Amino acid sequence: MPHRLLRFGLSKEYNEPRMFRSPEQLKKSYDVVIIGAGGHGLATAYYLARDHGITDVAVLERAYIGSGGTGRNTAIVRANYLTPEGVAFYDESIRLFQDLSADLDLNLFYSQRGHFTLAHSDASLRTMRWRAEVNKHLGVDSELVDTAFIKEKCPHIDLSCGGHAPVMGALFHPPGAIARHDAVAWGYGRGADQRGVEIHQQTEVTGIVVKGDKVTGVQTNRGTIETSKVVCAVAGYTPPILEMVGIKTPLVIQPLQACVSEPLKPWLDTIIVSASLHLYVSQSSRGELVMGASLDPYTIHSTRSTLDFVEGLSGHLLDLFPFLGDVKILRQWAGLSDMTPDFSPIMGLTPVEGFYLDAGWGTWGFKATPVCGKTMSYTVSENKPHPLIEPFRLSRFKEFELVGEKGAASVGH
Amino acid sequence: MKIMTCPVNGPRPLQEFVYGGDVTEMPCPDQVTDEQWAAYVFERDGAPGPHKEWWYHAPSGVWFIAERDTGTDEISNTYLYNG
Amino acid sequence: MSTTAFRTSPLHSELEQLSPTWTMVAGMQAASCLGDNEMHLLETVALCDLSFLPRLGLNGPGVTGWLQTQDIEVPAAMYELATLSDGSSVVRIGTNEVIIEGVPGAGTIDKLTAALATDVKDVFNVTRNEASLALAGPAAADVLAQTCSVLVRDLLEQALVYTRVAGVSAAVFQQELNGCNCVRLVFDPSYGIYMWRELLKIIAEYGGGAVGFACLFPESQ
Amino acid sequence: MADPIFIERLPAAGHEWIDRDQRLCFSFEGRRYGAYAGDTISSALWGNGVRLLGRSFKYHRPRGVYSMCAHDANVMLENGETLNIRGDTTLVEDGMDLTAVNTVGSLRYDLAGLTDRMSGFLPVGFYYKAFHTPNWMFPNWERMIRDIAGLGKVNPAAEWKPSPKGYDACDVLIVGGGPSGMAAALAAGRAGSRVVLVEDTRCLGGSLCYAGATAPESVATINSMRDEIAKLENVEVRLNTSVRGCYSENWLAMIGPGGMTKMRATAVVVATGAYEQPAVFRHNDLPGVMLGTAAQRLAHLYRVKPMQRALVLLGNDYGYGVALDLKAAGVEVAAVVDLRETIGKGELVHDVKTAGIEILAGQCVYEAHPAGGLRGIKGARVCPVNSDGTCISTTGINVNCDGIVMATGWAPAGDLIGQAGGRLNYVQDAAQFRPDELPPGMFAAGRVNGVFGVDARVEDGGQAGGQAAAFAVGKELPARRRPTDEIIAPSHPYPIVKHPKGKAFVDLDEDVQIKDIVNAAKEGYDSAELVKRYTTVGMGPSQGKISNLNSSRILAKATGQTIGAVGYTTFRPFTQPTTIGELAGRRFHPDRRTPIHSRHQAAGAVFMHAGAWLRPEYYGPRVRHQAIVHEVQAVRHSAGIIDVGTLGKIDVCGADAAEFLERMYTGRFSDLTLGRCRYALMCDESGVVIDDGMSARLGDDRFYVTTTSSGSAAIVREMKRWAMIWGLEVTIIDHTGQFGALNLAGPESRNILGRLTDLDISAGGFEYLGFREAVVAGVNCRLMRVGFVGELGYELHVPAQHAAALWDAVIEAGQPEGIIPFGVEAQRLLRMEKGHQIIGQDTDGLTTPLEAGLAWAVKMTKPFFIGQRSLKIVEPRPNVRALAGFVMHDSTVMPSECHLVVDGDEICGRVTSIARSPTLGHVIGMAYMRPDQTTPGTVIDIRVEGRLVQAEVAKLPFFDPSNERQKS
Repeated sequence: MPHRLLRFGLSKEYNEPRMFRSPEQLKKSYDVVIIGAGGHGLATAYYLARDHGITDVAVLERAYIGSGGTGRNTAIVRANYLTPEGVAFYDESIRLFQDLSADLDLNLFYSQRGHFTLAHSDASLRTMRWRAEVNKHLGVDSELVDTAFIKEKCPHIDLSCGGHAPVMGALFHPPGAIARHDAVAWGYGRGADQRGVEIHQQTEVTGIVVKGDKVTGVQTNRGTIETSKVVCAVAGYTPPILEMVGIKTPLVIQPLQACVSEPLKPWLDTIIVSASLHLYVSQSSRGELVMGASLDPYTIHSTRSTLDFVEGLSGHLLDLFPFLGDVKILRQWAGLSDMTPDFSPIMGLTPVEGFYLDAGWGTWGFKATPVCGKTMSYTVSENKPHPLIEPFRLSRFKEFELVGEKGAASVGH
Repeated sequence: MKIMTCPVNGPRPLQEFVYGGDVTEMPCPDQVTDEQWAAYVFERDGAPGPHKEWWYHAPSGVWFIAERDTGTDEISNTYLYNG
Repeated sequence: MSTTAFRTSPLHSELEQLSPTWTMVAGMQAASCLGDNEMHLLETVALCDLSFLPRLGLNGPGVTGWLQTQDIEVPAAMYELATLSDGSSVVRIGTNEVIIEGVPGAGTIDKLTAALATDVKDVFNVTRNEASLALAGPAAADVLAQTCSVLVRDLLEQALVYTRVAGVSAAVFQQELNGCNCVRLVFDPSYGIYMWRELLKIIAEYGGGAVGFACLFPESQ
Repeated sequence: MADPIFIERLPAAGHEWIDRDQRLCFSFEGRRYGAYAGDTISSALWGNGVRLLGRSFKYHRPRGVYSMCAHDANVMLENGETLNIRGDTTLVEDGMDLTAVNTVGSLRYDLAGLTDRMSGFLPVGFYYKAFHTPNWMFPNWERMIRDIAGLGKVNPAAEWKPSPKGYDACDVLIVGGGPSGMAAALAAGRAGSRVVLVEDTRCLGGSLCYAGATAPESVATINSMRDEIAKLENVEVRLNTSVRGCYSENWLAMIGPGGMTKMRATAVVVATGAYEQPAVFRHNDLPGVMLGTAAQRLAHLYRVKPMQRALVLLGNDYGYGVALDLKAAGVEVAAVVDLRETIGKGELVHDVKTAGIEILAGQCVYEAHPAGGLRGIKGARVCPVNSDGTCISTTGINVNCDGIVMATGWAPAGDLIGQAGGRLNYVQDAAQFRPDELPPGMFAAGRVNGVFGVDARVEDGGQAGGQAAAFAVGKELPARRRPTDEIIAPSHPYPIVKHPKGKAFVDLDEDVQIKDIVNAAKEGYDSAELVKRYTTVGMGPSQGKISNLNSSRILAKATGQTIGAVGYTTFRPFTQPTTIGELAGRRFHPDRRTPIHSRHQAAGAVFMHAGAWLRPEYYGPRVRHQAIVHEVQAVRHSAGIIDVGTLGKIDVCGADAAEFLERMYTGRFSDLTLGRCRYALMCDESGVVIDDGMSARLGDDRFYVTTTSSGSAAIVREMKRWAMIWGLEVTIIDHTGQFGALNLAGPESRNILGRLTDLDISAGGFEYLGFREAVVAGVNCRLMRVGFVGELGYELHVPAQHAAALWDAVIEAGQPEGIIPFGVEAQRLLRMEKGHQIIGQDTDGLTTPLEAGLAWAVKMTKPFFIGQRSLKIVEPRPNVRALAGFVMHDSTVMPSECHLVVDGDEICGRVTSIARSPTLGHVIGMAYMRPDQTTPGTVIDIRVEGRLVQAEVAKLPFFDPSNERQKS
């Protein structure tokens, strides 16, 4: 047993320090106000404090820490994207993830499993090779593998896919990992809190004060705060915030659903994704199968569940793993995805001075958490976009310079 | 399951329909700046609230307009497009 | 221009395996009988290929008017089925769109096709080579309920609905054939074999099976 | 083999669920046991004196019967085939061979039981606080943790069985066949509604089936109501059926004997009853400690004596009834411990007194005394307690017993209400949550609605049924008033007693203890959702049915809030774990076949999946490569025929047809003359290439256009929408599935076609890019002279039912020239030799026509086409990439499609198509590259498996640059 656990057995009292304070009230002003205490917001606060010495920061959260996309995604981390811009960005994220448990001194259960994106047609096989080649060119470990290799790493898979669109190969991405998503937010929260950042839960932003083209304050259900810098990191809840500052974007919100099975003894060691089956599945360290599918087909700002989703997902799961018919699903849920036309995020400065946007997280937000914190904190403190996120600027749309990641979406949306 | 009422085919489960996005007016291409055109092509009204949307009943091939609140998912009205 | 070649049902290859009695109907080899168990199957649920029934689609602003000149009254209401003197049926599936389905021996469709040969203003011929099936027998409703969210008891008399059956867009309506209540399915022929096989699987669980058309159209024999 | 162990049951009783005429035999953990038909696995084992039925998830503590209705996950079994079988509710089948899940070694000697001893070192969230340093050690730790965690083992050999799935609809769906549900069914049924009443057990009656002394009249009540219901034809009862989820607009997922039913109900009455909630004290999880209703179920339904000597811990009068039931079942009741200081005056209390059972008021069970290494209990310590759960003294008295029965309160089974968007509020005086706002068309009745007396439940159900029936027909709802309820079953506000040594379990699934919740709150996880996520309370297989309420109580106390303020975590489907097989149903996979499919099969085609379509990739028996070369050569030297029936085929008719195409496509069509066809390219509004095909003019007001196979549905859809928006007089007719199509290509194709038609197809009579309608082989046919594969060729389109006949005729006619069918692969190769792009392969999601070498097909001078305005924005800019052809003379290392074109560190583009040309004898391909690289002769680097190979940029097309062959 790790020595770190001894302290629990040996002391009568439970003396664990508090993870994050809950400040009585809001101060009159802050240097920086971050909207959203999810992974992105808290990571931004953490790096602002740690790397840029900006500690007079308030993180405002409408509900509780990690209540948005952070706690609703399927916790997959990967960098096998299609565009050089995307690959460089997510690769940095993985690098940060790999040391994050030590960095935050919290076990995030960052578990490198290896990530397979199955190809069921020669067309998707081509896209997989394209991704593999771009990845390798930029030093990211990805390879196009044949069915024998898949079978070796995932012995129980039915590559014939029940006779419907057999698997022809896959993009294999060894660094692909899963992590305990909530803990990522908790760890960043604690780290930020320890450095003086205030986290205010149950605090809803009701307005943003803009004078001229400058942000001057934020109105909340607990009073108004003065500030010259606001970071919007609320992913699926972004559009209403943007209305407060009058910024138009291509963002549309679509629910993304997921479900979890009862815990099983380990049998699936890799992460399996199939774009044409609209399916991704991995097995958590608790033993549950964590499963997701493609986006719901239309805009709705609600996290309701649908039966179609779990019916369709079950069918597709059986295409690949026909023996799971008796395995039971315990629970399904949904999160809100803020989709962009090119499946790349929208990050950085905006037409409103002092208003920084971290949005467009669609279905790829969790895996970007650390690098978003890094790059957004830089962008806020320097008031200029970090080189890694420059391509993701909001203005790329009016400039017709999209960053086409559609081909790398984990699931064909 | 969500039910949508097609003006022609009546109430049907949502799986029979294809979502066609918001109803937007295309600006006259020669009378807008590049930026205005880009805004038409890319920008969307992503906020929750009442929207006018295109929906298509796939089995019968009928396009129609639905007035739907994207926050509550309530459909207040559906009707055929008329100019 | 005139067609002399034979038509082939989208289900021909499936029927062939059931060693049917072939009967030529309106230029198509149709399976009239698939064995001597058919009447018994009709008492549970039976599946029958009716793709041989000739079908003609008309589209365009001039359709209703032109059909009147051909002494055919199209029902004003959408999806309402009317039966013509020769047993063919006509249905309006759009403001400007109509489908006519013949029965063995009926002449309406040939007559109209001939009339169309001379280009008619604002009337466009729509090829209707659909796969056309009948689910016959008491358990037909249960079989439909396993594949379609529109239930038989929701189906009105003399009206068709466009919906999804086993994931495929289809026109569904009720029809009494030879005193047997049938659920008719008409859909894109490229899905014919898929649909035929899936329905047969389900029907088998009810002790039903495939039948030839003669038990639904005895007079055509 | 030894005879199975079988212990006789209590004397037969009227309402028992076992059939004593049918003896079954099954084995558990290697031992054989007898059972009666109707026994569940748990009842049979318990009845045979087995107390150790399972092990817990985290500490592997011994567990036994707790709720006896799978509201806990104590009894989870596997048989090699099926895993995580719920012992409480699964019927014994003869010959079953069962073992408990999640044991190391055996259930009895579970090595993992050690974790319980070390639990002091493994507090809440311990795994977040260790194992991650040093980093490299974590994988080993994780492996260990994964092996310990997890319940059942999947059996990779298990076969998939299709499970039926059906749709249904009714006016009023009533969930729960207890007294309130039955009353609701009667009321709604009498009002004329089409009613479906679902009950998840084997018979109607709900809790009345085992109510015993708590409701002496119950059996009579059930029988009379059941007979009344049977008289109503419009009321359908479905037993052994449970509602697993409620989705928008009363769309409910029900699982029953016939698989899943998807029920649309106009109105729903939720009469799901209540989950009895356990008390929390040290060792409250050990075998022998169980809920009052569990003891009642054992005694009344299965006639199993729950224990020999019981201590009854209660917080409501209901518990007194339970005590009487135990006594009636021959159990010696050591004492009744009433958490309340002042005990009730009810009948039951009086009966207990007269029965001479000792009542200890204002007392609690401070701890249970384990027996036989935690495999049971031998007694308990009883101490005086305050209403807030603090012990006044912990000396107390010791009571010997082998069972502790808990009757301390309830939580409404409000899952469906929550899922449907309803709210529950905490009602102080009843000390439990109760439905407050219900979504339209949903009504609650009975215990879920906080109504407990039998008569009150019947009255409440009747009212709910009446309202539901009214709602179903859009009538105004009759008023509803709460029945007066002789409450015998309120909840105790805090049946929770701390113990310095811990092991007081809140959540048995997850082994979460009181201190875990308290400590989590201390650490800052101080909201219901955070506590759940950090401690995993309520995350186990029973999803908190008997743990969420106590967890909220403890959190409220720890944070000084009211329970109402703490609230509860979101309700989500499913109400009970639901198998993937049931959800998947039959797994429909619609696939499409062209009308010529059977001919391809006969010709030995190897099929590929192209979207939903099955298409011949190539024809056997030759191996893939040889077959493709063979087919290519046939087309180049003689003639070949390919089925192109998957193409989208659309008639565009009407006065404005030409204008419509002008707007939809980038090219010009107004000047397309009768009997001609032309390449048609389509962009989206951002100027990105999305589809292409041919467009032919059939008449002034009629065009025929083809689209890509994958694009057809979407193109038809968009055409219909734009036609409407533009208000043009045009009709879109989708003939895609209605038409078959084939392409006859090769130098001999004219001769072959000539034998089948009277049409003048001479070079002059039917020129390249000509279009004709004529009879071919006795079929009305649309002919296009196209050159996709770069040879003299004719695309023939005919009604689907005639396609096979046409195909046969062409093959027949082509025999002298040795015509053969060719597949998709050969066609790809042929078109590449001609430098023709395939949209989707040689373009991607951001490609403009300008980059793809398709500028020639774009008429920027037209007044308008979709995408034009956007192209005007990007047109002036230099392209960042361009598609060009290349050849490789040394092809020892041959690139594949999507290998990168690089220049040092720069990615210039990628190979989109490549193949060894049988015709030219060397490798040819197309690739995106920097525009400055596209001049023929330029040498480009392509990275292949880490090394760079050189290719020489070449002019397109590679083959027959003057197009003589296709124009011939």
